[in-house]
Amino acid sequence: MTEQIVFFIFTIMVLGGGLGVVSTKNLYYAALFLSLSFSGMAGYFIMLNAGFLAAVQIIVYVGAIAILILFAIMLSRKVMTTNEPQTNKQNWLALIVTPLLYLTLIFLVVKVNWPVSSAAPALDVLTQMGAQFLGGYLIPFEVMSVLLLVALVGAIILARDVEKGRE
Amino acid sequence: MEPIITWLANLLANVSWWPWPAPPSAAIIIWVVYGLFIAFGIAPLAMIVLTWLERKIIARIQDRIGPNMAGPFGWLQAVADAIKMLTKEDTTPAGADRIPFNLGPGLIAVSAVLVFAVIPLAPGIIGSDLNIGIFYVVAVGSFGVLGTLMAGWSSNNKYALLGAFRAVAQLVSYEIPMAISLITVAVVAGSMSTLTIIHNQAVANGGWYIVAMPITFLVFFLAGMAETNRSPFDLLEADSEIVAGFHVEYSGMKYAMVMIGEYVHMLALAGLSATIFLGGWRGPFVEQLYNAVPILGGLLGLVYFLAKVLLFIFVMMWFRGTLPRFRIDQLLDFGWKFLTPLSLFNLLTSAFVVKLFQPAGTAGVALPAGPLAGFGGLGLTSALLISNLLVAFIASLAVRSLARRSRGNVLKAVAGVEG
Amino acid sequence: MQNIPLTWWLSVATALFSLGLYGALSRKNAIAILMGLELMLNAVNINLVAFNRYITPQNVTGQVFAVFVIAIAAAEAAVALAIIIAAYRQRGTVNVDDLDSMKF
Amino acid sequence: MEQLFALTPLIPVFPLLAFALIVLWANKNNKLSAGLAIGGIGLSTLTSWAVIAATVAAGHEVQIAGWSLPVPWLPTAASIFNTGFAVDGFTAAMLFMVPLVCTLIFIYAAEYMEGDPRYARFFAYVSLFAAGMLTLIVADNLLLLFIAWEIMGLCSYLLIGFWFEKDSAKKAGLKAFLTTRIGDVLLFAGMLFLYSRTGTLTFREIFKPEVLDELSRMLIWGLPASTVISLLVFGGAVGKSAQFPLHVWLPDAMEGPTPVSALIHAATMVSAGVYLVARMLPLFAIVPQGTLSWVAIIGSVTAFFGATISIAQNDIKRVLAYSTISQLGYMMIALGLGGFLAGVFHLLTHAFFKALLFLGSGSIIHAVHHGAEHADDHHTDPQDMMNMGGLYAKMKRTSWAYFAGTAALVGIFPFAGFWSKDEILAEAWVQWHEAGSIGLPFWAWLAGTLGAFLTALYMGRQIGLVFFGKPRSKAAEHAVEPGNRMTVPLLVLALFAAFIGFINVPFIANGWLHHFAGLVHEPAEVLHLEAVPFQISVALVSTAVALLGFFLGWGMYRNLKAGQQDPLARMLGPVFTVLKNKYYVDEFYKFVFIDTTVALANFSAKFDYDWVINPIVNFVGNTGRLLGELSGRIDTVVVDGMGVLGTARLFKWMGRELRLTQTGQAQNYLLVIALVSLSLIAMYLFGI
Repeated sequence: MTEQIVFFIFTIMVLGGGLGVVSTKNLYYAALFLSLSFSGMAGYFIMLNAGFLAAVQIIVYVGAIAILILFAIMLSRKVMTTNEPQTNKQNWLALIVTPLLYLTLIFLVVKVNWPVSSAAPALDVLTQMGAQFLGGYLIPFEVMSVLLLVALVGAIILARDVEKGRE
Repeated sequence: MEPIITWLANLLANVSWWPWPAPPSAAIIIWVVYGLFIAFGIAPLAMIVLTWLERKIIARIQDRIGPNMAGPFGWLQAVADAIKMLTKEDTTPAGADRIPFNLGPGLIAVSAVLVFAVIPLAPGIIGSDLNIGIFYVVAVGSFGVLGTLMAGWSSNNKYALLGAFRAVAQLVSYEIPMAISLITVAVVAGSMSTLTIIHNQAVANGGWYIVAMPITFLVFFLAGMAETNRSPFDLLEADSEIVAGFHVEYSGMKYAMVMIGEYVHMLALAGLSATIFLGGWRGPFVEQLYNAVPILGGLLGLVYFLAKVLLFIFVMMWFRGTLPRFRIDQLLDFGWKFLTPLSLFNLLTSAFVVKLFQPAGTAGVALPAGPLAGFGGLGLTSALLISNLLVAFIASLAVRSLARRSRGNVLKAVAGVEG
Repeated sequence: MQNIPLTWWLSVATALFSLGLYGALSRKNAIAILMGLELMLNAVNINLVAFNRYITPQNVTGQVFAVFVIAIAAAEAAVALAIIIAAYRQRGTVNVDDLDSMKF
Repeated sequence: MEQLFALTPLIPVFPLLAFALIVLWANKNNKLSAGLAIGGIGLSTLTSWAVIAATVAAGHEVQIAGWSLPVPWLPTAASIFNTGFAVDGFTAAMLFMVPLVCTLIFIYAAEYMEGDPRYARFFAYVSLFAAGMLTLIVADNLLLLFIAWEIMGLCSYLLIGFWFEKDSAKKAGLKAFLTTRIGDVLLFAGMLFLYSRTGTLTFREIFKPEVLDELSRMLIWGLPASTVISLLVFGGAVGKSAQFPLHVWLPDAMEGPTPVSALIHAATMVSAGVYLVARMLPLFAIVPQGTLSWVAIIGSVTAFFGATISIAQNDIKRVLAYSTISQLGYMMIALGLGGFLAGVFHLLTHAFFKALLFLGSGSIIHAVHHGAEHADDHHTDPQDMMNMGGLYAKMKRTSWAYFAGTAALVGIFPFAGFWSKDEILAEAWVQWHEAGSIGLPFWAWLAGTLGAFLTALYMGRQIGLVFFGKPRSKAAEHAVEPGNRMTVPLLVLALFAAFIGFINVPFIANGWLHHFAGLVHEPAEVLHLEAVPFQISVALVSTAVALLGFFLGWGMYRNLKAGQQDPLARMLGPVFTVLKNKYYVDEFYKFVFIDTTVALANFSAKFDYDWVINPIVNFVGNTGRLLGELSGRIDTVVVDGMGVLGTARLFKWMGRELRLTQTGQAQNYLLVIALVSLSLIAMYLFGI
């Protein structure tokens, strides 16, 4: 019972946040809703025995991505604060397609007989993850680090002020 | 904590005048509510005490007396200030976004208070022993950034916005060396749980980490100061440049919340530093006393802990009293070009040393003992100290050559102007 | 944990995914589209972790994958925002409708 | 004491650290660089002693089975590849020799290299080299050994070509690198075979009886796997240890500074090949009459043939270089006959006395060079023995040290070489008598004894030419003894050259080294490792031969006058010319390999350009052009008019219509993707 209540609270955060992101006209609010949604997701992860992931979620999504998005919104605030409609011409089509997709997927979710296991959750999540990162998934892990480095360098080069770079 | 809850549950079950027996969960709820009460009650109290302390200390540093009229040593001055703040008119600027404007200060204060969940105050007293303890600290710190940003943007004031910009640049930059130095600690301790970290700082296990890892401590403490916006890193509220930064539009209780956030953050940083680097509640006789008479041992531990916390708080105030403020480019240079590489390099050498001294164990896979594992905790401590000093030496050489080069450039430029 | 069936998590993830998709499809502003994409990635993460918890609770492969997804999302966000800032600086707009010089 | 073993991984670290510090930081300060290098290797020496002490204290089991520290290093799909360190009796014996000799040479070099513009760099290179050698010794697997092996190859290249302003030095470095490369490739191939067959490269695991047994039964190219692999490994050793036919690089390597010659080309690096063979001996021996015979044959040939060349050389260092080749041949003889300890023992003693001789020759060259400068004479070659003479009176310390080294090399009782060389000859002798017929052991014994005679002859010749008689040039007249930093290491080494043999004298402690290091391969159960009893007849024969040879050489050359013809040349005539030109092996290689390759390349070029390929190409091209012109006509009329242009018009029309779907808006595309996936899922769900 308690768990269900907690689940619903987080669901309201996640889905309400998500709804806010796609429906509000003010992008600044959208970003705040986004971080609300991310925080709810961290709660989900705690419920799902993934405490480490919850912390990562907060650090990366709330602490970095949402902040970056807010920052970008602030930097381009001249074009952000408009009263024009924020949706494009295919809005009506999207409004038809996405609910349909949702319904199909829900149908799928309900129809499939998931092989749920009743085993107790792992206790040593952290050590297992560490062993997997430096064991079986070593190469993806290293590739990921290279990817992040490349993204870092690329982002700096892209966002650098070209005029200043020339002097 | 278990014994306390059991005791509470027994007490509740045996209340004679209450017709229905209380369920066991009631004890937990009472305990949690009590904890919340303490956590959020201490925050304003801490702010009152610390403002008074700060004014006195800064005054002494500046050869003044400081508040001395209201009450003995002027300590009622802080209470008076608090009352004034509570009774002031709470204004909201006309163009402000109301909801984020009101949420921001709360988020700042809450993010600071949340840190205390993983700081053990005394043996046996901890909010929650998370196995990702110090990682959690970094995570909740993110909410503070968000709060600052909300406050700065929604004030609809250019100074506040500038403050928010600076906040993002500074807080996000300094999160990195701080996280890396915490990772260094986690590597050395082999765990992120604060309890394990304190356990590993027993003398038999190698002693306080500040001895083993002075560089890590320095990086952590400096980055932490920047995270708390303390002088000399108080750029986002620099009153002489951007009035008061992101909280220029706040008044009354909301201003008090921002202030509470700042001071509790300071307290949290001091508490964390004490926990991670000075062994937390560790001190002579604590454990012996705790094993004999738990309550006395706990109290003694609390005293040691508070003493260490006050030491760090004093150091922070001392910094504020003596150092001028950074310029924003210097600040970012310092973070990205000095602290971050230093902490990375330090992480590398520390990990290497730990690998040498690591005893055999299992972490998902079986780990063999390091070749020098026979030397034990003290060997690890001394080797880490040596490697830290080595890193410091190399860093000082690098800084020296860089400084010479830039001084040379300046001299050249000056000569060019004169010539 | 058995109080909450797996399908609930999956339904929430699906709903979040659809919301994100709608955002990515219908918004004009590049940053808003990016936010929609982030929502979709997060929906995937919920799925991964929920499957991990319910179907193979004894190992943590799902969480490992979630970490990879998060890392890639971070890289993607950084590059995307850099592109948006650059586009804003050069064109003065972040509307994707106006950024169509690749057309024809 | 057990804990001291944990220091093993640190042994190679100190010189490596010294290398890094010199290269990165101290390269502007000569004194500091030399100090760092000497300090690094000195620390290694002390650490090695601690490890040796632990090995001695640990007793028989550890000396045989060894202490090891596996480090899981490379997780592969199926297993984890372990690298790591190991110490057993054999390793400990090597650990006594290598760092000590290195330290002495470093101290010597600190004075010898003075005034060189690349002084610091020299010490960086030799430190890296020492790190490589020490890693090689303490490695517990072939891969780590191979890495160290290659580091040494690189250092050897850098150090031989150290004075790269000289064209000959540059070429010698390149030659050494390329020649040893042939061996390295063979060794690498052997390693790959071994790993693919056994899944491990750790020595202890390869030498388990069951693994060896399996290796001897598996076939590669119709031969037992162990034979193929050990032949390939032996190929590596032939390259590194300068055995015939890959010996050609070693004499040329004398272009490097003399401490390098002593360090690399006498004491340590060339013995790496012997070390490798000794280490891998069970694999060689598992199939009887297999690779071991080849080791013995190559060893015998090299031992005899190196000694013959040596008697006709005039360059003081070249004499020693060919002597080294010949002595390495002796070690290979011992190993090839299964005499593990005899080879190892000779390896140890040889390192000491050959390092001594090289350093002594360096001291002489240094002195003569000084003398030449003093006499303002820049044409005399300070390395040519014909320009020396009568140096005994001027350089007492060097002379006595040199005499000790010579006595050890020639094998005079009771110097080190006597014991070690005799054990090898005794091994061959005993095997010959056991076999009862004239076979490989007899020929090995004969080659060894003749080689011993020749060794004595060329050393007598050298001593006579260098130290006795009257000075044959101004330079030699003005030669002076160098300073303490050069002479003290010489004296220390002389002490070892004289007495190191006693660690394995049969009469003392029953051959102590034999019990300490000789039983390392016992667990593999394929070698017969018992000591050979002392053979008085062998000892008498070889001593007689040695004394005869020595006094013959000494007597002939003692009073040689400047400009006089070489007495041996008079006696031997054309044979001497052949020997002086090293059997024309270099010329043979140049003729067979280099000239052939060049000729083939020229031929191919001619073939390509002038004779066959180009004419064909041109013909085809011209034909094609004609055909093309023809079809061009057809094209413009038929294909273009109807086919191409028609199709083009069709596609142009289609493109004009279809390009409207390409809006340039990613969101449109995304919508299409969503629609398509929606319909796909729906099709799946409703089973359409």
